[in-house]
Amino acid sequence: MIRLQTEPLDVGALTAAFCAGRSETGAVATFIGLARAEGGATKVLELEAYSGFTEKRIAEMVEEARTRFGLHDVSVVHRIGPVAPGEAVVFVATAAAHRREALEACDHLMDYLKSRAPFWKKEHGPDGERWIEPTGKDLADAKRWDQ
Amino acid sequence: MIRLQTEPLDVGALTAAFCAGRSETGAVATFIGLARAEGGATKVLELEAYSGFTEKRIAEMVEEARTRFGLHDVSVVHRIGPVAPGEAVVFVATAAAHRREALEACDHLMDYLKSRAPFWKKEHGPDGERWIEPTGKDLADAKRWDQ
Amino acid sequence: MRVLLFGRLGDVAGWRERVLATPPVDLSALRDSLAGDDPALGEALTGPGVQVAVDQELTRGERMLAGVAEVAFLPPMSGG
Amino acid sequence: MRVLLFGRLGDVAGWRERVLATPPVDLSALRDSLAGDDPALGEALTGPGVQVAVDQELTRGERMLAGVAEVAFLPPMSGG
Repeated sequence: MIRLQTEPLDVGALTAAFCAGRSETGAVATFIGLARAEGGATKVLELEAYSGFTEKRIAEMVEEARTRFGLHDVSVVHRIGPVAPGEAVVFVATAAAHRREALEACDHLMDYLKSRAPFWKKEHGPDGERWIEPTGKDLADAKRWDQ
Repeated sequence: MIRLQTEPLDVGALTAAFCAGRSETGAVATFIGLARAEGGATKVLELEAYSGFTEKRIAEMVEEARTRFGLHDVSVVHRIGPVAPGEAVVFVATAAAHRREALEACDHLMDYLKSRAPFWKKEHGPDGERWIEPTGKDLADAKRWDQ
Repeated sequence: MRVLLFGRLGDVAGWRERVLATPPVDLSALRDSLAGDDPALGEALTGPGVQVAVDQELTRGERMLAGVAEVAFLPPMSGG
Repeated sequence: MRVLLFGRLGDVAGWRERVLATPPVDLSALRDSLAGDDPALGEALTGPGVQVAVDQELTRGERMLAGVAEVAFLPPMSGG
Protein backbone atom coordinates (compact mmCIF):
# COMPACT_ATOMS: atom_id res chain seq x y z
CA MET A 1 0.00 0.00 0.00
CA ILE A 2 1.22 3.45 -0.92
CA ARG A 3 -0.80 6.33 0.46
CA LEU A 4 -0.47 10.07 1.06
CA GLN A 5 -2.83 11.52 3.62
CA THR A 6 -3.55 14.80 5.40
CA GLU A 7 -5.08 12.99 8.41
CA PRO A 8 -2.82 11.92 11.30
CA LEU A 9 -1.21 8.49 10.79
CA ASP A 10 -2.61 5.79 13.08
CA VAL A 11 0.67 3.87 13.39
CA GLY A 12 -0.89 1.25 15.68
CA ALA A 13 -3.63 0.36 13.21
CA LEU A 14 -1.16 0.43 10.29
CA THR A 15 1.21 -1.95 12.10
CA ALA A 16 -1.57 -4.33 13.16
CA ALA A 17 -3.04 -4.44 9.63
CA PHE A 18 0.39 -4.98 8.04
CA CYS A 19 1.20 -7.95 10.32
CA ALA A 20 -2.20 -9.63 10.07
CA GLY A 21 -2.84 -12.80 8.10
CA ARG A 22 0.76 -13.75 7.31
CA SER A 23 1.82 -17.36 7.72
CA GLU A 24 5.17 -17.41 5.88
CA THR A 25 6.52 -13.99 6.82
CA GLY A 26 9.06 -14.36 9.60
CA ALA A 27 10.07 -10.72 9.78
CA VAL A 28 8.31 -7.37 9.72
CA ALA A 29 10.34 -4.20 10.11
CA THR A 30 8.75 -0.80 10.42
CA PHE A 31 10.10 2.69 10.50
CA ILE A 32 8.11 5.62 11.81
CA GLY A 33 9.42 9.15 11.31
CA LEU A 34 8.09 11.63 13.85
CA ALA A 35 8.13 15.43 13.65
CA ARG A 36 10.53 16.82 16.26
CA ALA A 37 9.90 19.96 18.30
CA GLU A 38 13.65 20.79 18.19
CA GLY A 39 13.35 22.33 21.65
CA GLY A 40 10.59 24.69 20.50
CA ALA A 41 12.29 25.72 17.23
CA THR A 42 9.66 23.84 15.20
CA LYS A 43 6.05 24.68 15.85
CA VAL A 44 4.71 22.99 12.72
CA LEU A 45 6.19 21.03 9.85
CA GLU A 46 4.45 21.50 6.52
CA LEU A 47 4.70 18.84 3.83
CA GLU A 48 3.96 19.31 0.18
CA ALA A 49 3.72 16.52 -2.42
CA TYR A 50 3.10 16.44 -6.18
CA SER A 51 -0.11 14.48 -6.30
CA GLY A 52 0.11 11.54 -8.70
CA PHE A 53 3.80 11.99 -9.46
CA THR A 54 4.83 11.45 -5.82
CA GLU A 55 2.89 8.19 -5.51
CA LYS A 56 4.33 6.99 -8.83
CA ARG A 57 7.91 7.69 -7.75
CA ILE A 58 7.36 5.95 -4.40
CA ALA A 59 5.88 2.95 -6.25
CA GLU A 60 9.09 2.73 -8.31
CA MET A 61 11.21 2.80 -5.13
CA VAL A 62 9.01 0.17 -3.52
CA GLU A 63 9.23 -2.05 -6.60
CA GLU A 64 13.02 -1.79 -6.60
CA ALA A 65 13.17 -2.67 -2.88
CA ARG A 66 10.74 -5.57 -3.32
CA THR A 67 12.96 -7.16 -5.98
CA ARG A 68 16.27 -6.34 -4.35
CA PHE A 69 15.39 -7.70 -0.91
CA GLY A 70 12.88 -10.39 -1.90
CA LEU A 71 10.12 -8.76 0.11
CA HIS A 72 6.70 -10.30 0.65
CA ASP A 73 5.05 -6.91 1.09
CA VAL A 74 5.73 -3.20 1.60
CA SER A 75 3.67 -0.29 2.90
CA VAL A 76 4.54 3.40 2.67
CA VAL A 77 2.11 5.89 4.19
CA HIS A 78 3.19 9.53 4.15
CA ARG A 79 1.59 12.51 5.80
CA ILE A 80 1.10 15.73 3.82
CA GLY A 81 0.00 19.18 4.97
CA PRO A 82 0.74 20.57 8.44
CA VAL A 83 2.20 18.15 11.02
CA ALA A 84 2.63 18.97 14.72
CA PRO A 85 5.68 17.85 16.75
CA GLY A 86 5.27 14.30 18.02
CA GLU A 87 3.04 13.29 15.11
CA ALA A 88 4.13 10.73 12.53
CA VAL A 89 5.34 12.00 9.16
CA VAL A 90 5.97 8.64 7.56
CA PHE A 91 5.27 4.94 8.15
CA VAL A 92 7.27 2.34 6.24
CA ALA A 93 6.74 -1.40 6.76
CA THR A 94 8.48 -4.31 5.07
CA ALA A 95 7.74 -8.03 5.28
CA ALA A 96 10.24 -10.77 4.44
CA ALA A 97 11.04 -14.36 5.32
CA HIS A 98 14.05 -13.32 7.44
CA ARG A 99 15.02 -10.31 9.55
CA ARG A 100 18.05 -8.95 7.67
CA GLU A 101 16.10 -8.42 4.43
CA ALA A 102 13.20 -6.71 6.20
CA LEU A 103 15.50 -4.37 8.17
CA GLU A 104 17.76 -3.49 5.24
CA ALA A 105 14.77 -2.79 3.00
CA CYS A 106 13.38 -0.39 5.61
CA ASP A 107 16.75 1.38 5.83
CA HIS A 108 17.00 1.55 2.03
CA LEU A 109 13.47 2.90 1.55
CA MET A 110 13.96 5.57 4.21
CA ASP A 111 17.23 6.72 2.63
CA TYR A 112 15.46 7.05 -0.72
CA LEU A 113 12.43 8.81 0.77
CA LYS A 114 14.71 11.31 2.55
CA SER A 115 16.43 12.56 -0.59
CA ARG A 116 14.67 11.21 -3.69
CA ALA A 117 10.93 11.18 -3.04
CA PRO A 118 9.00 14.22 -4.28
CA PHE A 119 8.18 15.90 -0.99
CA TRP A 120 9.05 19.39 0.19
CA LYS A 121 9.17 20.21 3.87
CA LYS A 122 8.89 23.59 5.51
CA GLU A 123 9.63 24.18 9.16
CA HIS A 124 7.60 26.90 10.87
CA GLY A 125 9.34 28.21 13.99
CA PRO A 126 9.14 31.23 16.27
CA ASP A 127 11.68 33.06 14.05
CA GLY A 128 9.96 32.37 10.74
CA GLU A 129 10.00 29.53 8.28
CA ARG A 130 12.60 27.60 6.32
CA TRP A 131 12.59 24.88 3.68
CA ILE A 132 14.40 21.70 4.70
CA GLU A 133 16.58 20.17 2.02
CA PRO A 134 18.39 16.84 2.19
CA THR A 135 21.69 17.09 4.05
CA GLY A 136 25.02 15.88 2.69
CA LYS A 137 24.59 12.86 4.94
CA ASP A 138 21.13 12.15 3.47
CA LEU A 139 22.57 12.24 -0.06
CA ALA A 140 25.50 10.00 0.94
CA ASP A 141 23.12 7.59 2.70
CA ALA A 142 21.01 7.19 -0.44
CA LYS A 143 24.14 6.68 -2.57
CA ARG A 144 25.08 3.64 -0.46
CA TRP A 145 22.38 1.68 -2.32
CA ASP A 146 23.30 2.73 -5.85
CA GLN A 147 24.98 0.06 -7.93
CA MET B 1 9.82 -1.84 28.79
CA ILE B 2 10.96 -5.46 28.92
CA ARG B 3 8.20 -8.03 29.18
CA LEU B 4 7.68 -11.76 28.66
CA GLN B 5 4.08 -12.83 28.15
CA THR B 6 2.07 -15.93 27.32
CA GLU B 7 -0.78 -13.83 25.82
CA PRO B 8 -0.65 -12.93 22.10
CA LEU B 9 1.29 -9.73 21.38
CA ASP B 10 -0.89 -6.80 20.34
CA VAL B 11 1.69 -5.23 18.01
CA GLY B 12 -0.65 -2.38 17.07
CA ALA B 13 -1.17 -1.29 20.66
CA LEU B 14 2.54 -1.76 21.45
CA THR B 15 3.55 0.43 18.48
CA ALA B 16 1.00 3.13 19.25
CA ALA B 17 2.04 3.27 22.93
CA PHE B 18 5.75 3.36 22.05
CA CYS B 19 5.33 6.31 19.64
CA ALA B 20 3.00 8.35 21.86
CA GLY B 21 4.08 11.51 23.68
CA ARG B 22 7.49 12.00 22.06
CA SER B 23 8.47 15.48 20.95
CA GLU B 24 12.21 15.08 20.32
CA THR B 25 12.30 11.56 18.88
CA GLY B 26 12.60 11.75 15.11
CA ALA B 27 12.88 8.03 14.50
CA VAL B 28 11.17 4.90 15.76
CA ALA B 29 12.17 1.54 14.32
CA THR B 30 10.34 -1.65 15.20
CA PHE B 31 10.96 -5.27 14.43
CA ILE B 32 8.27 -7.89 14.74
CA GLY B 33 9.20 -11.56 14.47
CA LEU B 34 6.33 -13.78 13.38
CA ALA B 35 6.05 -17.57 13.66
CA ARG B 36 6.16 -19.12 10.19
CA ALA B 37 4.04 -22.08 9.09
CA GLU B 38 6.96 -23.33 6.89
CA GLY B 39 4.43 -24.69 4.43
CA GLY B 40 2.71 -26.77 7.12
CA ALA B 41 5.94 -28.11 8.68
CA THR B 42 5.34 -26.03 11.81
CA LYS B 43 2.02 -26.42 13.57
CA VAL B 44 3.09 -24.72 16.78
CA LEU B 45 6.24 -23.06 18.05
CA GLU B 46 6.88 -23.45 21.76
CA LEU B 47 9.02 -20.94 23.62
CA GLU B 48 10.64 -21.49 26.97
CA ALA B 49 12.36 -18.79 29.07
CA TYR B 50 14.19 -18.78 32.40
CA SER B 51 11.99 -16.47 34.39
CA GLY B 52 13.96 -13.66 36.04
CA PHE B 53 17.27 -14.57 34.39
CA THR B 54 15.89 -14.01 30.87
CA GLU B 55 14.56 -10.53 31.69
CA LYS B 56 17.86 -9.63 33.37
CA ARG B 57 19.90 -10.69 30.34
CA ILE B 58 17.61 -8.76 27.97
CA ALA B 59 17.92 -5.71 30.24
CA GLU B 60 21.72 -5.92 29.86
CA MET B 61 21.43 -6.10 26.06
CA VAL B 62 19.01 -3.17 26.05
CA GLU B 63 21.32 -1.13 28.26
CA GLU B 64 24.25 -1.80 25.94
CA ALA B 65 22.19 -0.80 22.88
CA ARG B 66 20.89 2.32 24.61
CA THR B 67 24.43 3.55 25.27
CA ARG B 68 25.93 2.43 21.99
CA PHE B 69 23.27 4.03 19.76
CA GLY B 70 22.23 6.94 21.99
CA LEU B 71 18.65 5.71 22.17
CA HIS B 72 15.82 7.65 23.77
CA ASP B 73 13.90 4.49 24.57
CA VAL B 74 13.69 0.73 23.89
CA SER B 75 10.95 -1.87 24.25
CA VAL B 76 11.35 -5.63 24.04
CA VAL B 77 8.24 -7.78 24.44
CA HIS B 78 8.70 -11.51 23.95
CA ARG B 79 6.10 -14.23 23.74
CA ILE B 80 6.57 -17.45 25.75
CA GLY B 81 4.61 -20.71 25.64
CA PRO B 82 2.90 -22.04 22.50
CA VAL B 83 2.72 -19.69 19.48
CA ALA B 84 0.68 -20.41 16.34
CA PRO B 85 1.95 -19.57 12.83
CA GLY B 86 1.24 -15.95 11.93
CA GLU B 87 1.42 -14.82 15.56
CA ALA B 88 4.14 -12.48 16.81
CA VAL B 89 7.02 -14.02 18.78
CA VAL B 90 8.87 -10.81 19.52
CA PHE B 91 8.36 -7.04 19.33
CA VAL B 92 11.40 -4.76 19.52
CA ALA B 93 11.08 -0.97 19.28
CA THR B 94 13.82 1.66 19.43
CA ALA B 95 13.53 5.45 19.57
CA ALA B 96 16.31 7.85 18.59
CA ALA B 97 16.80 11.36 17.27
CA HIS B 98 17.72 10.06 13.80
CA ARG B 99 16.84 7.06 11.66
CA ARG B 100 20.21 5.29 11.31
CA GLU B 101 20.63 4.86 15.08
CA ALA B 102 17.07 3.55 15.54
CA LEU B 103 17.38 1.05 12.67
CA GLU B 104 20.85 -0.20 13.62
CA ALA B 105 19.83 -0.64 17.25
CA CYS B 106 16.86 -2.76 16.14
CA ASP B 107 19.14 -4.90 13.97
CA HIS B 108 21.67 -5.24 16.82
CA LEU B 109 19.06 -6.20 19.42
CA MET B 110 17.51 -8.80 17.13
CA ASP B 111 20.90 -10.38 16.41
CA TYR B 112 21.54 -10.64 20.15
CA LEU B 113 18.06 -11.98 20.89
CA LYS B 114 18.46 -14.65 18.20
CA SER B 115 21.60 -16.19 19.65
CA ARG B 116 22.29 -14.79 23.12
CA ALA B 117 18.98 -14.31 24.91
CA PRO B 118 17.89 -17.16 27.20
CA PHE B 119 15.04 -18.62 25.16
CA TRP B 120 14.59 -22.12 23.85
CA LYS B 121 12.33 -22.81 20.91
CA LYS B 122 10.72 -26.08 19.90
CA GLU B 123 8.98 -26.59 16.60
CA HIS B 124 6.04 -28.99 16.61
CA GLY B 125 5.33 -30.37 13.13
CA PRO B 126 3.42 -33.23 11.59
CA ASP B 127 6.55 -35.44 11.85
CA GLY B 128 7.31 -34.69 15.48
CA GLU B 129 9.21 -31.99 17.27
CA ARG B 130 12.67 -30.44 17.15
CA TRP B 131 14.60 -27.84 19.13
CA ILE B 132 15.73 -24.86 17.08
CA GLU B 133 19.25 -23.69 17.78
CA PRO B 134 20.95 -20.57 16.42
CA THR B 135 22.35 -21.12 12.92
CA GLY B 136 25.92 -20.36 11.89
CA LYS B 137 24.53 -17.21 10.28
CA ASP B 138 22.83 -16.18 13.54
CA LEU B 139 26.11 -16.58 15.44
CA ALA B 140 28.03 -14.64 12.77
CA ASP B 141 25.37 -11.90 12.75
CA ALA B 142 25.70 -11.40 16.50
CA LYS B 143 29.51 -11.33 16.25
CA ARG B 144 29.30 -8.31 13.89
CA TRP B 145 28.52 -6.14 16.92
CA ASP B 146 31.30 -7.42 19.19
CA GLN B 147 34.18 -5.05 19.72
CA MET C 1 -0.31 24.08 -20.48
CA ARG C 2 -0.07 23.99 -16.68
CA VAL C 3 3.12 25.14 -14.92
CA LEU C 4 3.63 23.90 -11.35
CA LEU C 5 6.12 25.20 -8.79
CA PHE C 6 6.94 23.23 -5.65
CA GLY C 7 8.66 23.98 -2.35
CA ARG C 8 10.66 27.19 -2.15
CA LEU C 9 10.07 27.91 -5.86
CA GLY C 10 6.39 28.51 -5.09
CA ASP C 11 7.35 30.86 -2.26
CA VAL C 12 9.76 32.80 -4.49
CA ALA C 13 7.14 33.23 -7.23
CA GLY C 14 4.13 33.78 -4.98
CA TRP C 15 2.16 31.23 -7.00
CA ARG C 16 2.21 27.42 -7.29
CA GLU C 17 0.14 26.79 -10.39
CA ARG C 18 -0.39 28.83 -13.56
CA VAL C 19 -2.04 28.03 -16.89
CA LEU C 20 -0.36 29.31 -20.05
CA ALA C 21 -2.70 29.87 -23.00
CA THR C 22 0.11 29.47 -25.54
CA PRO C 23 2.76 26.89 -24.54
CA PRO C 24 6.36 27.97 -25.20
CA VAL C 25 8.19 25.96 -27.86
CA ASP C 26 10.60 24.28 -25.41
CA LEU C 27 11.81 24.30 -21.78
CA SER C 28 14.35 27.09 -22.45
CA ALA C 29 11.60 29.29 -23.85
CA LEU C 30 9.42 28.50 -20.84
CA ARG C 31 12.21 29.42 -18.41
CA ASP C 32 12.92 32.63 -20.34
CA SER C 33 9.26 33.60 -20.29
CA LEU C 34 8.99 32.96 -16.50
CA ALA C 35 12.26 34.87 -15.89
CA GLY C 36 10.99 37.79 -18.01
CA ASP C 37 7.96 38.14 -15.72
CA ASP C 38 9.94 37.51 -12.53
CA PRO C 39 13.77 37.62 -12.54
CA ALA C 40 13.99 36.17 -8.98
CA LEU C 41 11.99 33.12 -10.10
CA GLY C 42 14.12 32.86 -13.25
CA GLU C 43 17.23 32.65 -11.09
CA ALA C 44 15.65 30.15 -8.64
CA LEU C 45 14.64 27.86 -11.54
CA THR C 46 18.27 27.43 -12.57
CA GLY C 47 19.43 26.95 -8.96
CA PRO C 48 21.26 23.82 -7.75
CA GLY C 49 19.26 20.62 -7.69
CA VAL C 50 16.13 21.91 -9.43
CA GLN C 51 14.63 19.11 -11.54
CA VAL C 52 11.92 19.28 -14.18
CA ALA C 53 9.03 16.89 -14.73
CA VAL C 54 7.18 17.04 -18.05
CA ASP C 55 3.77 15.36 -17.90
CA GLN C 56 4.91 13.74 -14.62
CA GLU C 57 8.11 12.26 -16.07
CA LEU C 58 11.51 13.52 -14.89
CA THR C 59 13.31 15.16 -17.83
CA ARG C 60 16.95 16.08 -18.24
CA GLY C 61 18.19 18.70 -20.72
CA GLU C 62 16.09 20.31 -23.41
CA ARG C 63 12.60 19.20 -24.35
CA MET C 64 10.02 20.43 -26.89
CA LEU C 65 6.66 21.26 -25.29
CA ALA C 66 4.23 20.66 -28.15
CA GLY C 67 1.30 18.60 -26.83
CA VAL C 68 2.53 18.79 -23.24
CA ALA C 69 -0.15 19.32 -20.56
CA GLU C 70 2.01 19.93 -17.47
CA VAL C 71 5.50 21.10 -16.58
CA ALA C 72 6.63 21.01 -12.95
CA PHE C 73 9.76 22.55 -11.41
CA LEU C 74 11.01 20.54 -8.44
CA PRO C 75 13.58 21.88 -5.97
CA PRO C 76 15.64 19.36 -3.92
CA MET C 77 13.29 16.76 -2.51
CA SER C 78 13.09 15.57 1.08
CA GLY C 79 10.47 13.24 2.44
CA GLY C 80 10.25 11.19 5.61
CA MET D 1 19.45 -26.56 46.05
CA ARG D 2 17.31 -26.37 42.91
CA VAL D 3 18.60 -27.78 39.61
CA LEU D 4 16.94 -26.47 36.44
CA LEU D 5 17.17 -27.93 32.94
CA PHE D 6 16.10 -25.93 29.87
CA GLY D 7 15.30 -26.73 26.26
CA ARG D 8 16.40 -30.13 24.99
CA LEU D 9 18.15 -30.95 28.30
CA GLY D 10 14.72 -31.10 29.97
CA ASP D 11 13.47 -33.42 27.24
CA VAL D 12 16.51 -35.72 27.60
CA ALA D 13 16.09 -35.95 31.38
CA GLY D 14 12.29 -36.08 31.49
CA TRP D 15 12.29 -33.37 34.18
CA ARG D 16 12.94 -29.64 34.25
CA GLU D 17 13.31 -28.90 37.95
CA ARG D 18 14.60 -30.98 40.83
CA VAL D 19 15.45 -30.15 44.43
CA LEU D 20 18.57 -31.74 45.96
CA ALA D 21 18.48 -32.15 49.73
CA THR D 22 22.30 -32.17 49.97
CA PRO D 23 24.03 -29.88 47.47
CA PRO D 24 27.13 -31.38 45.81
CA VAL D 25 30.42 -29.70 46.70
CA ASP D 26 30.99 -28.19 43.22
CA LEU D 27 29.71 -28.22 39.63
CA SER D 28 31.75 -31.28 38.69
CA ALA D 29 30.23 -33.21 41.56
CA LEU D 30 26.76 -32.05 40.51
CA ARG D 31 27.36 -33.18 36.90
CA ASP D 32 28.73 -36.53 38.13
CA SER D 33 25.74 -37.06 40.36
CA LEU D 34 23.26 -36.26 37.54
CA ALA D 35 25.23 -38.50 35.12
CA GLY D 36 25.20 -41.32 37.67
CA ASP D 37 21.39 -41.24 37.75
CA ASP D 38 21.04 -40.72 33.99
CA PRO D 39 24.02 -41.26 31.66
CA ALA D 40 22.16 -39.71 28.68
CA LEU D 41 21.64 -36.52 30.67
CA GLY D 42 25.27 -36.62 31.80
CA GLU D 43 26.39 -36.68 28.19
CA ALA D 44 23.95 -33.93 27.16
CA LEU D 45 25.20 -31.65 29.96
CA THR D 46 28.73 -31.67 28.53
CA GLY D 47 27.47 -31.18 24.95
CA PRO D 48 28.51 -28.23 22.76
CA GLY D 49 27.26 -24.83 23.81
CA VAL D 50 25.76 -25.83 27.16
CA GLN D 51 26.19 -22.97 29.63
CA VAL D 52 25.69 -22.94 33.39
CA ALA D 53 24.03 -20.26 35.51
CA VAL D 54 24.60 -20.33 39.26
CA ASP D 55 22.05 -18.27 41.17
CA GLN D 56 21.10 -16.66 37.85
CA GLU D 57 24.66 -15.60 36.97
CA LEU D 58 26.44 -17.20 34.00
CA THR D 59 29.45 -19.14 35.24
CA ARG D 60 32.45 -20.48 33.38
CA GLY D 61 34.64 -23.33 34.65
CA GLU D 62 34.49 -24.78 38.14
CA ARG D 63 32.46 -23.34 40.97
CA MET D 64 31.87 -24.37 44.60
CA LEU D 65 28.19 -24.76 45.44
CA ALA D 66 28.11 -24.00 49.18
CA GLY D 67 25.25 -21.58 49.87
CA VAL D 68 23.97 -21.77 46.30
CA ALA D 69 20.18 -21.87 45.82
CA GLU D 70 19.89 -22.59 42.10
CA VAL D 71 21.94 -24.12 39.28
CA ALA D 72 20.59 -23.99 35.73
CA PHE D 73 21.91 -25.82 32.66
CA LEU D 74 21.30 -23.84 29.48
CA PRO D 75 21.65 -25.36 26.00
CA PRO D 76 22.27 -23.01 23.03
CA MET D 77 19.84 -20.08 23.26
CA SER D 78 17.63 -18.76 20.51
CA GLY D 79 14.99 -16.09 20.95
CA GLY D 80 13.10 -13.90 18.52
